[in-house]
Amino acid sequence: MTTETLTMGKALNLGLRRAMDDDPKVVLMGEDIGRLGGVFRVTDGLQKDFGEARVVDTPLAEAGIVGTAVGLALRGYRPVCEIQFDGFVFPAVNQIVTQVAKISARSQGRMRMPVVIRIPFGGGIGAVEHHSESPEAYFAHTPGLKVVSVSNPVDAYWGIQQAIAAPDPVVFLEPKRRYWEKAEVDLDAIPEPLFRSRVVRRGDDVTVLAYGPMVATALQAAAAAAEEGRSLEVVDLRTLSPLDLDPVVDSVRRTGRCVVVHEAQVSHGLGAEIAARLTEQCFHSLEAPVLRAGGYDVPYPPARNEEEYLPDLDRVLDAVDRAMGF
Amino acid sequence: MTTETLTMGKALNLGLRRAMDDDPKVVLMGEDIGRLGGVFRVTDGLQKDFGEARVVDTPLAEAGIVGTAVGLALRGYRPVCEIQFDGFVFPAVNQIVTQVAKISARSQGRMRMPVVIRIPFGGGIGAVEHHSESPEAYFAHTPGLKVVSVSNPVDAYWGIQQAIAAPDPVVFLEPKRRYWEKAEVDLDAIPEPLFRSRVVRRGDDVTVLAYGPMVATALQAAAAAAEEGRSLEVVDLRTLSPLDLDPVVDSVRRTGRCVVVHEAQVSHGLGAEIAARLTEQCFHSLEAPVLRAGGYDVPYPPARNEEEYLPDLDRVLDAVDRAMGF
Amino acid sequence: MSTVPELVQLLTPEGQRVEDPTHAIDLSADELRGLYRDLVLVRRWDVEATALQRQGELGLWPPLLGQEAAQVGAGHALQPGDMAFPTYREHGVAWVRGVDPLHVMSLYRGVDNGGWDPAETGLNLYTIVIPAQTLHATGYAMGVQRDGAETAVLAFLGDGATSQGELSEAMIWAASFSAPVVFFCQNNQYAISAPIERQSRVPLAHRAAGFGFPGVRVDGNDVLAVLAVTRAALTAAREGQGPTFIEAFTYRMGAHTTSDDPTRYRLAHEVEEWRRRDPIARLRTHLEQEGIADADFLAAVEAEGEELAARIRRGTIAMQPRPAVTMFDAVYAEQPPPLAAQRDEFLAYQASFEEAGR
Amino acid sequence: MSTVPELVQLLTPEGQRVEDPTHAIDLSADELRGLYRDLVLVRRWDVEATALQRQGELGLWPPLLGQEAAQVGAGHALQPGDMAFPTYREHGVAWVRGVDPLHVMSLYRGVDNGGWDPAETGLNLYTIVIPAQTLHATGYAMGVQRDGAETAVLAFLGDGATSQGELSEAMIWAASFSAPVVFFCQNNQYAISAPIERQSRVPLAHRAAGFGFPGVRVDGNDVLAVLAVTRAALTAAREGQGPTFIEAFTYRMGAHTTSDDPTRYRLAHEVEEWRRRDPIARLRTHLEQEGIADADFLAAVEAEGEELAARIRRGTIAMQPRPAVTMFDAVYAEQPPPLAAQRDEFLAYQASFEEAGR
Ligand SMILES: Cc1ncc(C[n+]2csc(CCOP(=O)(O)OP(=O)(O)O)c2C)c(N)n1
Ligand SMILES: Cc1ncc(C[n+]2csc(CCOP(=O)(O)OP(=O)(O)O)c2C)c(N)n1
Ligand SMILES: [Mg+2]
Ligand SMILES: [Mg+2]
Repeated sequence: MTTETLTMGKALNLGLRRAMDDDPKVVLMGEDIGRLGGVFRVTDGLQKDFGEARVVDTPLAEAGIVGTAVGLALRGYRPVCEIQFDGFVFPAVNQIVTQVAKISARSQGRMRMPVVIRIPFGGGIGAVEHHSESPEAYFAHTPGLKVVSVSNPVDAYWGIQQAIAAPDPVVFLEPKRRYWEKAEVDLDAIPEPLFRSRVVRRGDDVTVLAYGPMVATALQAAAAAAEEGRSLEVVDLRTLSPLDLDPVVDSVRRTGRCVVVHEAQVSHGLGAEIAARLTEQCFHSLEAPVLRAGGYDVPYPPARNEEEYLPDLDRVLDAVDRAMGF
Repeated sequence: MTTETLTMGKALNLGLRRAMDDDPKVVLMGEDIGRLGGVFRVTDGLQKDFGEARVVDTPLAEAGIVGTAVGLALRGYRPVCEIQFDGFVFPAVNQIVTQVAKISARSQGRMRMPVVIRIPFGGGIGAVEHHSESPEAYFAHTPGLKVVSVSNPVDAYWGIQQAIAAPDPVVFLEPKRRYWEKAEVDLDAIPEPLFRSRVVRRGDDVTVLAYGPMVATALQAAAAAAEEGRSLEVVDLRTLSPLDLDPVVDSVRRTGRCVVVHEAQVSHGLGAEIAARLTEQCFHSLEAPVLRAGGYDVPYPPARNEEEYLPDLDRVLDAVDRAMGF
Repeated sequence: MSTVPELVQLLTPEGQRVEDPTHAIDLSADELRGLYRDLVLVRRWDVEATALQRQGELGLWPPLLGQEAAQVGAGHALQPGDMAFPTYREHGVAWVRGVDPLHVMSLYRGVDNGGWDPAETGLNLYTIVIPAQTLHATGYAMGVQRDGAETAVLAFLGDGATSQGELSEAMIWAASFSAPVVFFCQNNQYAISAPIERQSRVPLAHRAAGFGFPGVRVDGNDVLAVLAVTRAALTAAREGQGPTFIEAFTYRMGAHTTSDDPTRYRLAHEVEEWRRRDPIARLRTHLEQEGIADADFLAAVEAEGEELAARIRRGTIAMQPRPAVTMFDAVYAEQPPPLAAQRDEFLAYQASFEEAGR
Repeated sequence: MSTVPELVQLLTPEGQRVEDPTHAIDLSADELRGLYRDLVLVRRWDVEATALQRQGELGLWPPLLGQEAAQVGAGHALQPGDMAFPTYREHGVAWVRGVDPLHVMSLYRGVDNGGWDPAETGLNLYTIVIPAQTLHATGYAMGVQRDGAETAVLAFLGDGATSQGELSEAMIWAASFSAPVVFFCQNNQYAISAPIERQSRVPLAHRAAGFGFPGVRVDGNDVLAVLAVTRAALTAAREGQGPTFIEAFTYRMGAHTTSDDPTRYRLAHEVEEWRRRDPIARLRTHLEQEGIADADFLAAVEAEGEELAARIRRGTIAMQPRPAVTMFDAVYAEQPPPLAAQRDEFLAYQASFEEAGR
């Protein structure tokens, strides 16, 4: 067993390195990912070791990055695109939605799209406009894509490798404000499967679902609730499309109450689908409607207001209170 | 009272004409909308009467259409963009999501975006790939946009005028397979407000929500159900963002059961948000979970399979049965 | 800065051979007859497809009428290992690449979205979103570079497509990475109703110089010139000289698609003028004048066309929809459990009708 | 096809005036001193802002260091009724347009996304998504045409921005409609870490010819040349001659933003080389040599810079966040009931903390 204490950023870096070692067809593409090592340094040192043909500093255009990645995939490569910030994925949406997502179905499976689109996402770092978006619902609503988010260095290390190895396109969401958080990573472990959710804290009163940056927040809320004698079960969703709700259904059947937490604006966000499905599957067990704690239905506010926009420990506990009050 | 029997296409045409007569700042922009009158002839004759400066045949690029519309709006114009088909809106998504939707908030309301984006949407016409999409959820999830869909010539005639007169950006979804359906339109009536839903058939057993192309389907289902002694209340949602659920809540509190119908893939579609909200607001009245009849979570299939993909009368009744069986 | 040459032409509309030392081409009589045959057959297919659409057997058909030389010429410039990325109108290229016309018919019948295998035929599936395929072609060419292969890539696009930002991005990528890709633009003068002047006030071939690579303008109704120019560009790409942009100057003689009514936006006399530059007639005249084609040969080609048309008609009419459940099957390589469940529900739902005997 | 001129220069790095009959400019001593003053003041502001960011008073700062002449020159070419569309770095243009620097500071402090009024200042809000504003500028110019106004529009962009498809679309629209818009590209040699060679292997000014309008290349560190070239282009636009693309050849002397570490991707000696072409030093030399500026004047400008810096510092530090509830207020002109309800819930939620005395 080789364990290392890694930040999430470094875990991703090592995961990418290992994926590139394992498969010569893996090619990284993006703005500033080579020389500079990416604005978050996630690809630091990789161009130096793997060369410019495998770590490609691209021109500045997201449609170009994803569109040429499609072509590389058609030629047998496994491109890993970095979108520099969440708010800059939109120029690539046409390629993602009309091409990446549809090519397998279009070709009756003759052509596959093993493309990974890495997106540092979410707020909490005091950034300017377009640098704090949570665009996951757009992708989760798009058949043909898979969408995952990681919440900790262990999942980051394994998840990026699993996403690259997957035969389907994966939108890989990295919670940028957690890049610097550390954990022990066992580099030889047998990883958990990528497209599975996981109970990260046991509890009996309310099930709290979260993913990416909000998992830590949910765990903080659970710790605070415990002090007041309330027991929260926390689930890290991990996979946003496909959803893996089986463990959640089990949990909710037991607790009868559920709160979904995400940074994205709440309307038509992930919480909506989860609430709809859980209600269908747990109708007779639910003692309260599935409630949501999310961003408000407004454009992400200026940085100095983001604390009030983002769900935090208190917002989660407030939703938990409301669920208990039903 | 001047009434005319109009197809939905013609009603839109007259509505656009009247909006252009009323306000010289209204400018139409799009591919093939001038000389040709649009591929669905919705703008037929308008360039002839209003000239090339007000009915602009653009180069072939959707980002260009919407991006220059933003500039025209900043100069005081009221641009109405036509996206030729639903599947071709994606190149414009960057301008729509990062600019059109955010400029009012970005400028603290100093700048407004009275832009209308008309999109013929949905399936049922036997078209090739990318011509049968239902992209409404992407826009409904985007704060700053308003999203409406019309289901009949009367709403089409008034709705397009109201959307153009609105001070906010409106994504205006036209159910292309209903373009040829006719109704009497009273050209002097006082129209219903745009951002309101409407009960279009009274009933007691199950509330069925639909919008755009599916309203007719829901009404057919209600007629068929009536023959079997089952009474469906049908609501035409009309406004997808903001949602106007008050009339629906009243209805569901009475019926205790609800089915949402749309063509878009069901996961993370409009039905998810509606189900989540209704469950919150009607929790103690619901006798069954809010169920959804929608497209499957696959890319829109080839035309000769679309009948099986699209919700139809039987699919709606099936969902109604399931709701009753809870 | 490279200058854009005048229109390259090797065969006048009257069928006269023009000598052009920088675009030399030397074809055997067999090769010339082969080109002629392809031109005639793809036109015959196209006419049949238009008729089938009128009869309700196809959902839609985008005719290539008038663009046969551009497509057949470009198709013949490709080598077996090369890869071409078509739009939705490249039936002539599909033909030359050996794609079974019925695979193209099945797409426009609404049976599938492209039934051939790109890996086998060297022709990517048709791409309808304009011009997404130009980026794919460029990325594919970057893969070719990484493989160290002697392969070139040909990206098709229309004149209208030149306005889409994605094409500019493809050109920028191609230049920046010196990728072995050739952009082949059929300027057929219209994007549905929009005349070329709406997209550009200078010849499209000029566009390339601004991105740092050569642009060539060729008479798109001259199969010899198209072949020569495209072959040269593909060879340059294969040899590591990077991209070229080819503007094939041609004309869409028919409607944009069978849903279109071109009388609304263009005048009959313009069409008539272009009819005099017909790509097939000029090659026939040339072959006849040179004694390469005689009446027997011409008749044999006509007869082959009729056979082909009959086969296409039979095959098309016989085509049945695929079972609807297949819509679930190729969405992913690894089908997620929720989708598998949806598929099961779909099957159960369908079965319920059969049980009910409806 | 128009040819691209060599770099237009009216003032050498050594401060010598170059005569160029096609780009004549005749400025009064006052005007020259005014330009100098603006150059110094915007640099002083920029330095102060960088320092404030280091001290935690700003979230981020993108320095204009080295690009003062490009921005001040372009800004002065505008007439009062004209409209400019900046990126996120055009502090020099904002200054010349009379935008209060504190409005720019509030943006980078995270207080708002742009607090000035574009209608009043003739400067659109900063746009961060590259290069969305170039389409806005073009559409605005189409509005100007419809108004029959004598107004020109200036769209700013960087060298990296030239790779985005939206810029190409803006250029195509501008050409197609002959819109009165000038594209002003500050080629500062880098897009964060990407050197200009990644975006283009030919000078960016060449790009325009392929779209059918003139491209000009100007020494971006020469405020006189920038002013002359931009003024001429804006005049042409105003007179109905359509768009121009200007490449201002300059250098980003600082980091991309305060978050960036340029030592990772460029060499110190390159920066040193460009330091010798400093835009302010050369104008000062010229003014001194011509006897237009004396020590008193120079000292006065320095002093004014210190005052400005102090005012900016005080103002920035004093800036408070706006009440969070304002995030609900300007999303729509007509606030929808569900959002109003969300706003009410938000206020109630906030109030619950106050009640609880937390
Ligand atoms: C992104 C996108 N927008 C719009 C369309 C609709 N459309 C189909 S063909 C066409 C015109 C294309 O013109 P051109 O590129 O000249 O090709 P041609 O049809 O003449 O071969 C348009 C606008 C599309 N397919 N894709
Ligand atoms: C669409 C988009 N993608 C990525 C970014 C992130 N980004 C911000 S500045 C920048 C480099 C811009 O370079 P250039 O256009 O040369 O302007 P400069 O910063 O040098 O002034 C990048 C990649 C962005 N703002 N917008
Ligand atoms: Mg064309
Ligand atoms: Mg730059």
